[in-house]
Amino acid sequence: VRQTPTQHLKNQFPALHWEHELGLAFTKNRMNYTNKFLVIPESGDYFVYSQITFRGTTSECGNISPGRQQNKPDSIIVVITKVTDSYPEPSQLLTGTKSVCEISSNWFQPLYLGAMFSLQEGDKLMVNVSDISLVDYTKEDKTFFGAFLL
Amino acid sequence: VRQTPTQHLKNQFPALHWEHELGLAFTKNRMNYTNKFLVIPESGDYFVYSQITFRGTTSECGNISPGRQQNKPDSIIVVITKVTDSYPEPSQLLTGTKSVCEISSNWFQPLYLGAMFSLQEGDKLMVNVSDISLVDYTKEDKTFFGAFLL
Amino acid sequence: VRQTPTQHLKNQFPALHWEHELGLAFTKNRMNYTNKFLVIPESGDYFVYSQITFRGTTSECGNISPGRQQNKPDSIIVVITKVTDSYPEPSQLLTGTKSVCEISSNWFQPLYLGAMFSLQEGDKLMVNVSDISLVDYTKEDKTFFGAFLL
Amino acid sequence: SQVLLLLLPGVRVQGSTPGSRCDCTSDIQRRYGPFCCRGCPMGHYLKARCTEHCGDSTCLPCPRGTFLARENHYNAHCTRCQACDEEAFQVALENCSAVADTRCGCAPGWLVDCSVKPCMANSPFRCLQWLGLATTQHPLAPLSVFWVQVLVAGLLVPFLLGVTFVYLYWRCQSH
Repeated sequence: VRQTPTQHLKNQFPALHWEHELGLAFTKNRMNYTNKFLVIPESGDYFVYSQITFRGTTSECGNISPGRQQNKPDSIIVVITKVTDSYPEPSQLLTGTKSVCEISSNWFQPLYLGAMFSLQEGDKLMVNVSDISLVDYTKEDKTFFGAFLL
Repeated sequence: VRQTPTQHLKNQFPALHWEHELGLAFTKNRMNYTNKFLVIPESGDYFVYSQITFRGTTSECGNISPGRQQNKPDSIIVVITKVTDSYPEPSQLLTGTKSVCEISSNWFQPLYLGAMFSLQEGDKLMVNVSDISLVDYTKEDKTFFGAFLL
Repeated sequence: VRQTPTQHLKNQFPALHWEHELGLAFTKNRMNYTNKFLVIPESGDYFVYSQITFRGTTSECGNISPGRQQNKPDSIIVVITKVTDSYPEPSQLLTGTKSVCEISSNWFQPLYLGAMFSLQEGDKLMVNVSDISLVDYTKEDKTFFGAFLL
Repeated sequence: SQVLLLLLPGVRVQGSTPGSRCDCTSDIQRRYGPFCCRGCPMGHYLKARCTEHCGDSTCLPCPRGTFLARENHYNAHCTRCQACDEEAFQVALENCSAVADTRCGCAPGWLVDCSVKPCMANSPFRCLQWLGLATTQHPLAPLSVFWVQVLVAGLLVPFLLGVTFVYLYWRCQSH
């Protein structure tokens, strides 16, 4: 997963780049990956899934000093988004959102998403995250994205 | 997802109502939704999944005062339950259970479940949660429930 | 799930034993379970998934005393590992890893994993966890492991 | 001709109430295809449906480690027994049988400590050992242990101070 934040779509989190050929990654049966998008080769019902492992150092919220006020938490968000020719705006298919207020010196946690959708040929799927710098992209078994025709 | 708690089954958490036609929601191939239940149209192996996003304000457990005793956490629980004609009691197929002891002013987090089951025609599936008031039902991409024949 | 830790593979977490016949557990279509491994009966694309519910009493990291330093968190890790005849070392297919620094007297939480892989006949899948004593094995709907051919 | 009636293990000949009608509408029987079948007893699972009208289904005992607690059912598999959480020092107060799940609890002299608040029917729990003083009396809830400590400190410290002053005063007088 190589991240190059591109904020081209309206009020959108940055999208992730994905490795689609090396290691465990593969595309087959005309499923195509191009420039952060999985491109749906034929209309049908697909199971779409992704896991993003986030990691960070402690947040201000987790700073426990005597007489402290309760802080607002940080958050980690992953969204699987569909872009389609039939409509000018992307639509959010799946969202994982979690508050983060850790008292430890550092933290790490995954968010997993998966569900079935009716998709059209040419629809494009991407994964957006609230903060790319928090994504653990070091290993392919921790952070992944996929879809298959049912 | 519109929630109307109904506690009719023995020592059971309240079941959720679901939207099954609008937006991303759909039923097809004779899969039927009625009164909180997905009804299995034909016997076979199904992949059943659900995500519930919970959210709440801080809990007593997260209240950190000097010399405090360690508190017991609250908890969030989601259960996918099967009701069948062949047996008079529902059975729990999948359970996601997490302790909650947040020090921040508010918190939110998802619980995801998914697995394959052999189901019979007429079996009914529902989703129960420990506390409906904690369920974030505001957006369909955060809280969802589905099943498909393999 | 009956756990007997065996650390025979290089720098590997202990593998879990699974019940594969009783209750909700089953194997069919020549999918075989033997000695902690699901054995792939025919080459193809499989959806592999697992949930492990972890639980523990509070950790040193969650011990909040005035003027405390920020502690390093504990962690819970689940790995779905593939062992294949074609290569002498196991490969990690999916990893769920989360830091744990709870201030409550005890904690419990699930880690869920699921994705599609191209597997060969005879490949073997197992589930490894960072600490078997933290696994909640008491109920089959909380901790489970499965795979099916697409 | 001879009829050999073998009582096969698992095939229980169920006595039916004399004169009971077999119309497939009561809870006792269920229509399966052309026939009306009687359900399985507790502790058994449905192996095969009946092959004659108003006949008995073939029911086999639940395998060890599983159970079914209800009568007259048509379930094809038994429910797995839960295991008690040994890491939480739970013990099986009642082992699983073919007709009832394991009942987990705490051994005599151990205290059930619910792991969550609010505590619900099947909330996780741990077993805590009653310590020393509390063994025979009502277990001291964590909060009252705190107040006992305050009480002891509040009485003992002034008493010791008093003794010290008296001693010092007496020493001074005697010189």
